[in-house]
Amino acid sequence: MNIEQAQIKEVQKPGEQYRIIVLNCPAIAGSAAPGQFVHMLLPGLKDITLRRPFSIFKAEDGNIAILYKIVGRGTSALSMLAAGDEVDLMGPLGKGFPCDIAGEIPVLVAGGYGVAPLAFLAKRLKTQGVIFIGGASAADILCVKEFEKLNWEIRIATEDGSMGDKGLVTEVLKAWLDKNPERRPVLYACGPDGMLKAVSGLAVDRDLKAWLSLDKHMGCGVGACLACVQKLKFPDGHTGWGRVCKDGPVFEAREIVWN
Amino acid sequence: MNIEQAQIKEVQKPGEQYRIIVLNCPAIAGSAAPGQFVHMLLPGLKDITLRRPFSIFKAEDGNIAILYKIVGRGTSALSMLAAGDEVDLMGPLGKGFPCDIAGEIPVLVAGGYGVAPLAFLAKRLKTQGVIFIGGASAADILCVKEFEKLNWEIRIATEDGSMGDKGLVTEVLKAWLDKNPERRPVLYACGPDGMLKAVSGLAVDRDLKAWLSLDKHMGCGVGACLACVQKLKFPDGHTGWGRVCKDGPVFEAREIVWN
Amino acid sequence: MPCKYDGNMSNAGKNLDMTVDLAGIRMKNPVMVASGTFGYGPEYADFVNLSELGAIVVKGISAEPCEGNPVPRMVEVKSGLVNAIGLQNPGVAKFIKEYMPFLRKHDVPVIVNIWGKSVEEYERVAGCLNDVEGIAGLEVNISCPNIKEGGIAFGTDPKSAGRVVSAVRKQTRLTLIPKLSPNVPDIGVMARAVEDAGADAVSLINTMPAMVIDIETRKPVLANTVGGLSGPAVHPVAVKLVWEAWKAVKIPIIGMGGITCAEEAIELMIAGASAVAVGTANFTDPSTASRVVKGIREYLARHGMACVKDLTGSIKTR
Amino acid sequence: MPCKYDGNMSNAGKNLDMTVDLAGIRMKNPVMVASGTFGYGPEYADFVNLSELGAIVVKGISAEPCEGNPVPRMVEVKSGLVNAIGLQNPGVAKFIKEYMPFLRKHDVPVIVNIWGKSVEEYERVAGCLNDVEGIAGLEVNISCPNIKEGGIAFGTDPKSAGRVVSAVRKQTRLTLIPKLSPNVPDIGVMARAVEDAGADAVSLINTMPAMVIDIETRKPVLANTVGGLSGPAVHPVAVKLVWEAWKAVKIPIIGMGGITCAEEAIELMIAGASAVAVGTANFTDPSTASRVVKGIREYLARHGMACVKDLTGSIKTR
Ligand SMILES: Cc1cc2nc3c(=O)[nH]c(=O)nc-3n(C[C@H](O)[C@H](O)[C@H](O)COP(=O)(O)OP(=O)(O)OC[C@H]3O[C@@H](n4cnc5c(N)ncnc54)[C@H](O)[C@@H]3O)c2cc1C
Ligand SMILES: Cc1cc2nc3c(=O)[nH]c(=O)nc-3n(C[C@H](O)[C@H](O)[C@H](O)COP(=O)(O)OP(=O)(O)OC[C@H]3O[C@@H](n4cnc5c(N)ncnc54)[C@H](O)[C@@H]3O)c2cc1C
Ligand SMILES: Cc1cc2nc3c(=O)[nH]c(=O)nc-3n(C[C@H](O)[C@H](O)[C@H](O)COP(=O)(O)O)c2cc1C
Ligand SMILES: Cc1cc2nc3c(=O)[nH]c(=O)nc-3n(C[C@H](O)[C@H](O)[C@H](O)COP(=O)(O)O)c2cc1C
Ligand code: FES
Ligand code: FES
Repeated sequence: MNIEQAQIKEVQKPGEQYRIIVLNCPAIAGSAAPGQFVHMLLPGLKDITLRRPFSIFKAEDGNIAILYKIVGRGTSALSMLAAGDEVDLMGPLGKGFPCDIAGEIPVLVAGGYGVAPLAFLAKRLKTQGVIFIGGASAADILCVKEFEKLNWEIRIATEDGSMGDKGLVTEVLKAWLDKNPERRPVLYACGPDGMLKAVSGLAVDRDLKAWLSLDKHMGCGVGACLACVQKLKFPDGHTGWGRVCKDGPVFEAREIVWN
Repeated sequence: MNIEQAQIKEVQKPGEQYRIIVLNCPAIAGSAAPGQFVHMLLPGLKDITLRRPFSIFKAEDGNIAILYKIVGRGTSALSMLAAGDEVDLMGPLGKGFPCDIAGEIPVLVAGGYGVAPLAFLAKRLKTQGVIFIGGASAADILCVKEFEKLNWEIRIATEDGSMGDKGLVTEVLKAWLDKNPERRPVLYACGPDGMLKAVSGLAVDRDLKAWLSLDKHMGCGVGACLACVQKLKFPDGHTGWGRVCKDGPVFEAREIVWN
Repeated sequence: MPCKYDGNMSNAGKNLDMTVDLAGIRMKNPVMVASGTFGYGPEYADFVNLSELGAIVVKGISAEPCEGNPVPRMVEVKSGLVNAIGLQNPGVAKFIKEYMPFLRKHDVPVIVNIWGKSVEEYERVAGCLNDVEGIAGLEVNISCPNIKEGGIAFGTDPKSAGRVVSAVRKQTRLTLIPKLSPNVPDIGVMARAVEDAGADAVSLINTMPAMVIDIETRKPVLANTVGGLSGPAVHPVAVKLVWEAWKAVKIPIIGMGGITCAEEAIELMIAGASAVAVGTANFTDPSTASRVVKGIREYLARHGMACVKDLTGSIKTR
Repeated sequence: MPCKYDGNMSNAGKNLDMTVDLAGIRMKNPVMVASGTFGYGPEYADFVNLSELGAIVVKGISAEPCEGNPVPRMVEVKSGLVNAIGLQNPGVAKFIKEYMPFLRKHDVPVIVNIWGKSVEEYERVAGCLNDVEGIAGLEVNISCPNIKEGGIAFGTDPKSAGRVVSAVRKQTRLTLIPKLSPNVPDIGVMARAVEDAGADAVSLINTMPAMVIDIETRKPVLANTVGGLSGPAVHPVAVKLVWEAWKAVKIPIIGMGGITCAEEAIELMIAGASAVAVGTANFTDPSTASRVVKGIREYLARHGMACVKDLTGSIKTR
């Protein structure tokens, strides 16, 4: 785990509200695993106290990329930066997705920017699989090309029907699971809590493993402040808090106690 | 008095620590008088609460210029701005120098960036006069060309002797006053308190008028907060506070009660 | 809350009821300017249309003229400033003569902020203002951290606060608004004490005792050594105290502390304030109060609310 | 004070005496990390050389395990954050078993922050820590705004504070450091109360009671409704309170509140602190404490001072 001053090498705009930035940070890039995140401090914004967490979207050649949505103060400020500017990164943080699946087919489920860690995961997995990408509208469907390049099967769902199937991505997933009962996939999902909960339900019903990456507001990012906690059920049966930043952000569906 | 979003048209660097910026603000430029100031809010610096006052250095064609020294947070941030950027200006504020002198010769005394309002004054005065420019070192002697263009007599003093006479500008002024007892000048001065106090002493001793522009840390800039007060002696003899921003920044030597 | 609705959709909500009746003071809108940050009115008149303000609270006035503190009196800190003006003012007689004629010309309620070093001084200044035309209310400062006697000493002890308020109550028929200090363990106790003593409304918060040292000289930056912190830094403290006070009393609350935009004003109203006051932000941007009014309109329109009054205390606690 | 000496001239002052003896705790330098912002040590060990810290103050520990508050527990505000973690912790037994072996491996004094809901609970947790190897001191939190019982209730009343401290004093031979609330009219009274009750040093400030409301939902952002404000926003308040406490007591003071750079630490020391603690800034930049140490060195060198101790209370009041 490192702190690096990372220079922005490139900024892409995959949609009105979305940006991809490529950051030079060799130490972080060299040790990043899918599902891990970086904790970013924005320069110049003297009244911002907290870093912002972003999943690692790509890691290669000493660079990482992140894919983010502009939603508030920090991400707006980030969107003003250009190639050459620097940000301060801590990372790679957290426990990522388990990558060693033997024989099973990976099925990925993404909601909005949740596709970012899953695109990284797909690159690192040895097996090709199916990716379900969901969003409110066509503008929220990202990274289709990345998965095409990897020859993955791609299913898209939008709530307004502007791209792919109309409806929730988890409904499309459910239909697929029902149609392919013989395939025993491992599920990987990242997206809003509602989506994760639905994926979790589908997995538990069918006795499938599901690795879910949670999105919680963070303080320290390293397990010290206890801001990001999620209620979990431990193997011994009792419940308690887990730290999304340190014990996660990835948890198996059965570990999570939804509220 | 106006609030204007002023665009920076040009930035000059007359010295390592000094900058001149030209700002487009037609309403302010159109009504500015020598000795008045603008109160500047820097953009983007979300943790800066107070505006910063700067004397108007030039005002023509819808633009004003200010000449400033980088001394702290605000001026450092200002020095990062470039042509095209905008700042928020209130102005013109304060009571400037009286400009109607009949027959008398104007003698101007500047310390460091205190030359800024005096250069503006020289342009607006109908009579040519003498300018004494003082500073710690040659790097602090500014605007010599401006006064040359106006055909003013220029006397320079630096504390380290790197330019002009070695010593305090007020010593050079004193020598000049002593040598020219027949010339009954009106004094105008802007610079650090110590310099102003010395000018004041010379003026009172010789029964000359001296208009001094004070530099006090300000809050509102319009007379509301009472942060910028200076002890004054009023015509009726009793003393009390005057607001540098509203009742000044220019006061006659005899009005000021030095502490 | 970060700032968003800053009066950009300026046509929004033209038919909304923005009026507030603050214990008898009828205001066009709930946004006033706070004592000590707006002078006596004329100072900002070139920059602000005074008749568009909910009310003007003038700089603190005492029975006799007061010199205030030596300079420096103000220093900027992160997200705020610390001041120790020391309540400089021309005294009540000169205030009435010099500023009331100007203020009466504008269609805006005038609230006079008063203070004293003893109960008797509070009584005296209140008495002098009683028959002056054009005054809507008295804000009684029992919480100024910048003077040695009086001020905050009254504002941190419920009994003393009650005594000052009862005494002023006997002198005045004007809307009586004690201004409370944030610097107490339980604001509810203080608010109830002044309510019981006859207050019509209550103002909070005043500045928080603070200090800045110049590490190069090792001297306090302010001539008065200590001062009061105001500005964005104190806003979350103000929200909490307004909410506590709102739970404790029935009289209306004027909320202030760190307002720079509509969101922060709305937050204070949701917490329980019937009106709000903009202080330090006037120095940064004199149009703050009018931006806040526009932003509240937009918010009400967007939320389908007809009356600004409905915001007050509309907090949903779990 | 704005930030300037941020460890750029890193060779400055190598021969300076940076050590501090804080009521028996011998520290390499006066810069510790504050309770609740640094976990129990291991969390930041990848980013910070723990042995370079003046001391580590661990997250608050109670006699029994504690769940803490529901989420959200933290929200960013201008120049700071508001938290309501609610003192979640594994309880003293598990703390000793899980974290003390790790902490003992490092050459850094460990101060354990303790709290309870009753005097008896404070006694119990102190008692459990008495014979544990590797603990240098107890910081007794009587000022947490985030729990219903105990905490701040003890910290705003001098008598209750004295009772807690006397009780803990009887249980412990460790350096005893009550942690005070900023939320009182007179910090001097509180500091004297705990000094008289047997405290060896005093820590201040804890967070300030605060609240943030989401104006879109009109709900408090924090699940606990209210929380504690920390970070740059509170720094000028901390300086003032440290100075007041320094005038009131003889025992050493650990100053904290809003430190992000050496200047702010130096300011607290000049006001009277013998040591300082970095809290919220650890989240922004885990190297803050080490930057502060370097910056203090540079300052001492530039001012021709040989010992960091000489900074303490070196304020020149006019
Ligand atoms: C492990 C992890 C990985 C992530 N990866 C990505 C990614 O790859 N791409 C991406 O775009 N985003 C990602 N996020 C989310 C991202 O961190 C946030 O969108 C970002 O921090 C928002 O910052 P902001 O300053 O723009 O928004 P803010 O202004 O901080 O707030 C954004 C929204 O959150 C709300 N909010 C603020 N504080 C809280 C709180 N304490 N509790 C609840 N709500 C709050 C605000 O009201 C607002 O609606 C990730 C988050 C986590 C935890
Ligand atoms: C009427 C007027 C006209 C001016 N004209 C010019 C001009 O033409 N050109 C120019 O360069 N400057 C001018 N100044 C000065 C200018 O306003 C300051 O240099 C500027 O505000 C500094 O801002 P800063 O943020 O860079 O410095 P800051 O960081 O605010 O502080 C700079 C210095 O002032 C000290 N300081 C801060 N607050 C106080 C206080 N309350 N009391 C005492 N000292 C304090 C700081 O310690 C520091 O040393 C003028 C000032 C006035 C009042
Ligand atoms: C420079 C200054 C002067 C003030 N003078 C007074 C005063 O005379 N009487 C008073 O009751 N409050 C006074 N206050 C307090 C404000 O009215 C207000 O309560 C406080 O500043 C918090 O609001 P803010 O954060 O919006 O500034 C003053 C505040 C400032 C900054
Ligand atoms: C997330 C968080 C958790 C905290 N937990 C504790 C705690 O358990 N015990 C305690 O005494 N203080 C606790 N504090 C208070 C800090 O130790 C410190 O006193 C306060 O934050 C002021 O310092 P700062 O502004 O540098 O953060 C906590 C502060 C924060 C921000
Ligand atoms: S963000 Fe601090 S513990 Fe997870
Ligand atoms: S700066 Fe406010 S009165 Fe002069």
